Amino acid sequence: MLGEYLPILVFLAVGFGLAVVLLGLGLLAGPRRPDAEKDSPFECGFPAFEDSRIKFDVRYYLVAILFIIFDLEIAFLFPWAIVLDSIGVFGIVAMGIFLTILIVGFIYEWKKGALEWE
Amino acid sequence: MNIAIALPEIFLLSTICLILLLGVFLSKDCRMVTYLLTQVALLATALLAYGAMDGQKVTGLNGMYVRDDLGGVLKVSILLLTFAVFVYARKYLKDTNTWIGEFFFLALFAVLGMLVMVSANHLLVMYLGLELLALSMYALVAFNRDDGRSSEAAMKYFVLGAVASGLLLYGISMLYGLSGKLEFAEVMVYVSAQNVLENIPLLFALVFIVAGIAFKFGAVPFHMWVPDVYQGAPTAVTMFLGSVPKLAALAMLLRVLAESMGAAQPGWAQLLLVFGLLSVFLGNLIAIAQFNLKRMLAYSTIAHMGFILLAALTGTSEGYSAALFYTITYAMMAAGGFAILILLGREGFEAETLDDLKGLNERNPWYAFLMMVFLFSMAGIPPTVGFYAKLFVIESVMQAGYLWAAVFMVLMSVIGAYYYLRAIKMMYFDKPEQTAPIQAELDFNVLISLNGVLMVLLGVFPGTLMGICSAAMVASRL
Amino acid sequence: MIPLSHFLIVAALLFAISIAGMILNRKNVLILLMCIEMMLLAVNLNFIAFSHYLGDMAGQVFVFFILTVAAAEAAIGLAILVVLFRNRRTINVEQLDAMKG
Amino acid sequence: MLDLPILSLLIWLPIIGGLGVLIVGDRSGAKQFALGIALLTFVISLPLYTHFTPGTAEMQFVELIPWVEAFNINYHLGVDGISMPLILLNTFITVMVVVAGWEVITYRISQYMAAFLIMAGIVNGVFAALDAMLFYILFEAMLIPLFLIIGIWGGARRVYATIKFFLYTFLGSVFLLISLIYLYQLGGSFAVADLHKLPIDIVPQTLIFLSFLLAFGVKVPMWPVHTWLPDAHVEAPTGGSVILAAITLKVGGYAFLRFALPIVPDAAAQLDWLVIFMSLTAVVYIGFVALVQQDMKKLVAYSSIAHMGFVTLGFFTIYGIAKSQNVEGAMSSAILAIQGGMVQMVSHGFISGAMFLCIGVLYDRMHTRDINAYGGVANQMPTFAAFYVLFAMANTGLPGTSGFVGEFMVILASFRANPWIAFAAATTLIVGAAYTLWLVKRVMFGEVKNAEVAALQDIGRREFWMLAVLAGAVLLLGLWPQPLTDVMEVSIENLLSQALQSKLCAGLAGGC
Amino acid sequence: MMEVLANFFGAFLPEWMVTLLIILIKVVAIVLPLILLVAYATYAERKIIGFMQVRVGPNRVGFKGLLQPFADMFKLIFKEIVIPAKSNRFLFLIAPLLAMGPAFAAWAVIPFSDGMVLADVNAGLLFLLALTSLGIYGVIIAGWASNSKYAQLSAMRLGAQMVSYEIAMGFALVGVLMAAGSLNLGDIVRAQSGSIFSWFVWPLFGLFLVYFISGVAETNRAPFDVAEGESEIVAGFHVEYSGMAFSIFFLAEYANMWLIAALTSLMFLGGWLSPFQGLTFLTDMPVLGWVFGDGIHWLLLKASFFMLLFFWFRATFPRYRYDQIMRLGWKVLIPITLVWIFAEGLAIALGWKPWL
Repeated sequence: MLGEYLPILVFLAVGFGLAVVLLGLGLLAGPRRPDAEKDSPFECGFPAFEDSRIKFDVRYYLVAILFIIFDLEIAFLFPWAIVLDSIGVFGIVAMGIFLTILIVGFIYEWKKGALEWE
Repeated sequence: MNIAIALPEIFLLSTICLILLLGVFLSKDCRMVTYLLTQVALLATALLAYGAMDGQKVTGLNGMYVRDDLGGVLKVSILLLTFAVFVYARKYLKDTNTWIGEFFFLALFAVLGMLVMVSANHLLVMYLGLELLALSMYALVAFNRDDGRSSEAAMKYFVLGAVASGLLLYGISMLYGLSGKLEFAEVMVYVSAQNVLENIPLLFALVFIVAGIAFKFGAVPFHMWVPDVYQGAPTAVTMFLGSVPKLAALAMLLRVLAESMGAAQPGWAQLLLVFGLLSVFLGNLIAIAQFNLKRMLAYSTIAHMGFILLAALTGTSEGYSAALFYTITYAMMAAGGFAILILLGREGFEAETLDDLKGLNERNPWYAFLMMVFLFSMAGIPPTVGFYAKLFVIESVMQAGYLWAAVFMVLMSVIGAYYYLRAIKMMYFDKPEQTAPIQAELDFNVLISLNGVLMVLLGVFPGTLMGICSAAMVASRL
Repeated sequence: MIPLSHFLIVAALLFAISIAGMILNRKNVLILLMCIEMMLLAVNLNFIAFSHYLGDMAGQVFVFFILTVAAAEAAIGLAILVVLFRNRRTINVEQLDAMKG
Repeated sequence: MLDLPILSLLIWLPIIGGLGVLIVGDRSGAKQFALGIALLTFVISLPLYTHFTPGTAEMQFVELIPWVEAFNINYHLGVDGISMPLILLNTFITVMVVVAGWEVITYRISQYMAAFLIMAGIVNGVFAALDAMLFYILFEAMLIPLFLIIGIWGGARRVYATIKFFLYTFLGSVFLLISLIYLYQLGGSFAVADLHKLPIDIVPQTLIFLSFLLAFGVKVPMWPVHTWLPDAHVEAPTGGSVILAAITLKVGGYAFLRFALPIVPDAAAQLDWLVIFMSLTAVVYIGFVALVQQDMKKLVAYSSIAHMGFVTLGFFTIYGIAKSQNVEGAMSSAILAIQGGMVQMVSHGFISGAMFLCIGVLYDRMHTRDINAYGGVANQMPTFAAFYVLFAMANTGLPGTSGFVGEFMVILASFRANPWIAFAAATTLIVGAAYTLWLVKRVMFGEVKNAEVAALQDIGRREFWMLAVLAGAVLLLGLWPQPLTDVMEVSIENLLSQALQSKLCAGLAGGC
Repeated sequence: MMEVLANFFGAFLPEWMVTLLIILIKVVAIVLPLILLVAYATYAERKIIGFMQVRVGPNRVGFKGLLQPFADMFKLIFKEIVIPAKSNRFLFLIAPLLAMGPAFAAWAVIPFSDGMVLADVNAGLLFLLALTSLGIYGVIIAGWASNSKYAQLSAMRLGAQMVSYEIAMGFALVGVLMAAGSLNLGDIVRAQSGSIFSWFVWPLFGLFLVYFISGVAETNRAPFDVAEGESEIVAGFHVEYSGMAFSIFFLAEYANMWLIAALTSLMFLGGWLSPFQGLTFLTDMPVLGWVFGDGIHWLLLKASFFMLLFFWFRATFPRYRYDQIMRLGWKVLIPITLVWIFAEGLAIALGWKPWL
């Protein structure tokens, strides 16, 4: 069974390998002339005002958390969807309850403004 | 598939969802509505849980859930205590201008987690209940977003709590690997067939599980979080944290250790003995050095948890009911004690040091009396119920043959009496540093008075509660 | 076929490393959070290995739930971290010592 | 027999009355109310004596209600000849104390009165309890009001004193708790009567005896665990000192009779030398310590310790007597010893109470207890001086006062056991006379020491009657102790029959 | 054919090497056409958008500019790879690999035709979901390693955007799964066989839209390309990248586009299935029957159609504002999918599954 995954491994290796080869090619073939101006971070023609490690809006973090939660709900939905045929109405009702709770949470965060980006 | 056995939990969850939605759709002025609804929900759930107590032990939901009298007693206690804690907390939240619905939602979810723990009949369900409780608790401790101590406490609590559940899980995974089962009854079948003291892998698993449980109790050497969390968390949260979850922790201990691994008692009893004695010793000793009342109560909690562990280690029905009795009464007195602390605060001022207690008798003799009752009860002085709790525990410990442990425990409670006395001294013998009047609303006053009087009443008539505890153990075949 | 003990040893090593990481790390709270995740993953490995060798699905279901809880835990942990940083301007473990006694 | 549950009334009337006083609060009428309760309690306690049947060792006025069934704890009350006088003493002294605080206490008067009333109820319960756990609970509960009395209304170092007092006694009593639980596990009952019959091996007996010794010894207090007493006395308000000296010390002595001797007689017999040594040390050494005190209260406190030494001496000489004499003579001598101890307890209740009240009278006027601050008081307060001298004499054991009777009986009995013990005990008469008379001389007689003394007013009506009643009691008991000793006789015989019989397993027909 | 190869190599190589070699050959057989497709996608894009904007597009290199992609490639190879001074060198160079690896490896489980799949794994869809999520690492690491605030800002935005749309995408997939009952992509396609009306696009039309829109957003294409918004944050997370390093991101992006296009075709439009399925008079024709019948060409066609949509969107729609993007993801797409799943569950509960 696990043997099916060997090609995937190989493919992954090839994918990365290809990228490495291409990158290596670029590094070998391209010129390399470092220069203080060129190597400084991109700015619109003047020295940077501030450190590039700027602080981020906490909402990015919020999105990340919401993503984790929802993604996991999806992870629960996947196996459920596969065996839908064999678990019958009970399974559907159970998942309905599960999703209802999820939706309650969703409404809550919506109303609380977690999804606003204004 | 017997869904009805989870009726209180289902009802509570539905109400929480309802309150959650109401909370966001109603305007800010209507927060009283959600508060009242919360309280009604708690009482109704308690009623449901009470109604489900019929002396039977019924399992359901594919053997994952159990309904028995032990669960019923614990659930009713949890719900009623939470009711009281919410009444107390309301004043705090108003005083500190932090009254937003989240406190109640989070606490309700914690309660739900506790109920699940209480009724779990399967290690997975136990774990989920535990985490629901713990996650809500982490958030509650960090509730005061602008307070550095609050967030620091939450961080410590979180890290150590996560480690504890990691330990617990590792133990559970080993147990699963050994027995191939997760349901308590089936684990029991496996464990009963083993000689625990010679089955090294089982002992190994046991150590991890006991460590995880001991952490939830805050027993030494897993007590590091207790003082910081008690001190750093907002007082209302400390009150909640310091009272109600102890019942859930006991439920976990009883279900996991006593019920499913009762046959391994010689194994875990030794661990509990060490943890319990260390807790009683260090908790009482370090509490003496504290000047922050919350911190002092934290160490005293550690000591009290030591008592509970020692009661539970006996492995006898009597010991378990002693532990149950102790936990219920301790949760009551702890809630009362912290409520007085909340009472001392006012808008813009939080009472938390021993000095804030000074002259309480002059400011308000009744509150001083109540606080004295709580403190004496914690110290275990008759005629308060704390005495019977200790008596019950010591009796069962001696019955189990740990005479020297009993002697040690009573010696330590003498040390414990010292710092409680110091607090009483502050209230009665010192001049007040603050003269602001102490005010509370009627519901607060009624409940705190009831709480205090109950401490004495139960101390004078402990028979009923003891009977309930013993009967619960019998009904749950512990 | 890889014997069960190999998985258990790896899991135990992971677990031990995460504990050690937690004890040795005195600088960054984030590392603590990572250690916690690793700890749970070690447990998951245990469960999956047992589940596979016992031929019992319960272990894998358990892993599912552990993962979920771990995610929720990470969410809350990070939230607390954000609040902590906002209040303290540091996430250095050694500087989290406001409370003593 | 009256049908009323007198003992319950004696316990609950003052307690509920005390709570009532609390509710009345610091308004006018609180004092009167408290006094009313105290008097009523005293009156209710009188039938205990008048309706007492002296000819039997059975418990009387018995009340038995199941209480905590899980532990087989009962609300079991009853009195015999040993406990009945002590209850009377308590109700009587409580009236005195309430009167003593009448004008003196200005701060939180209702709480003060309530504390004393509640205390009285609890102490009545302690004396009446026939269930060991009930006894223990009340024994501990006693600490709470006393803790507050000393702590709130006490002197400068009251906090230190009261915490020390609390912890000492608490430490002692937790061992009692352990022992009681152990006994419960042996016999399955907390009833005192059952415990008396329980056969126990020598090793547990010894351990139990030691824990009893610690618990009750602290209470009595015996040397060397007496150190809390001077502190507590000095810092306590007058009423507190009176209660401490007159009542709570008696609890310790009473508990020896009720628990230590009958429950673990073999251990007691084996270790009687220890108790006797401690008692003698208290009598002799503490007497010398009293001699050098500058503080009047401290002096009286030390003298209390010395006098309580007599009590324990009396109780524990019975084994020496039993060993040294034939059975017939031993019995009567042993009865004498215990009777002596009991009389000494009652008399000390009166005398020390009176002494502290006297000191209180002076302190209220001068606000100092330093002996050096006084001198020639008799010139200004002749009536008071008369009382003072009388009580001082009683304290030294002057024949004709109650102090003489108890000491004499104990010395007489102990002479039968061992003349040297009697001799050592008798020295106290000399030492006691020395420190008391010296005290009287320095305070009362001589020139008027200073302006403050010169300005002293003699005692008022309230104080006069208070002291007069006590003086009457002291003289009555001294001249006619018969009524007291008679009621005890049979109970003490019964007690001795248990205390002198081995309870070792081997000694019993059925074994353990 | 493979047996022949296996026999040939088996003569002088150990068995595991043979297996490996055969896999390698298959992989190369997928990768090479893929690269070509990617290369010509860029060409096509320029041509098509040029056409839409009434320009000619590239037309110099080769016939009608057909060799343009190769010219670009060579140019990029010989460009300098600037590594900013304060950047984290290791992460800076690793990031493009992390972007490209998953974009290519995902193809391992794509069935090009019945049985024509490299790895016929049961959890194919899960694997895809995992790999598409991995792409975000490349973005975030690139943004962070560059040590440039524009890059970092863009990386954060893109990260948030990608995870947001991934949820909608996941829910849409759940709908597909409920209908197909399998995680295996081949099975999903086979579940749609019958006729053109058996394709999931009909009953799951809402999910189909959500999925494709999310796909567009996932690949960071117009109109969801604020992360590269030239007017605000210059060139996005890869502003500091140049030369080959940049072109790897570029390659990954187009490979991902192809992937989304192929997946949409597989899951909603029946993959390799012919739209004329069931019309036996067409499929039974001698030579044309091969054309009208099922086969890889249908997949290619369908995927190309979606590629066209990608280009078309770019030419047509103005760029969304960032808050609009997030709102669309969270407040429109996710509720739609949730409702759809509820409805679908209801339908299944009521026994309408055969119709699905």
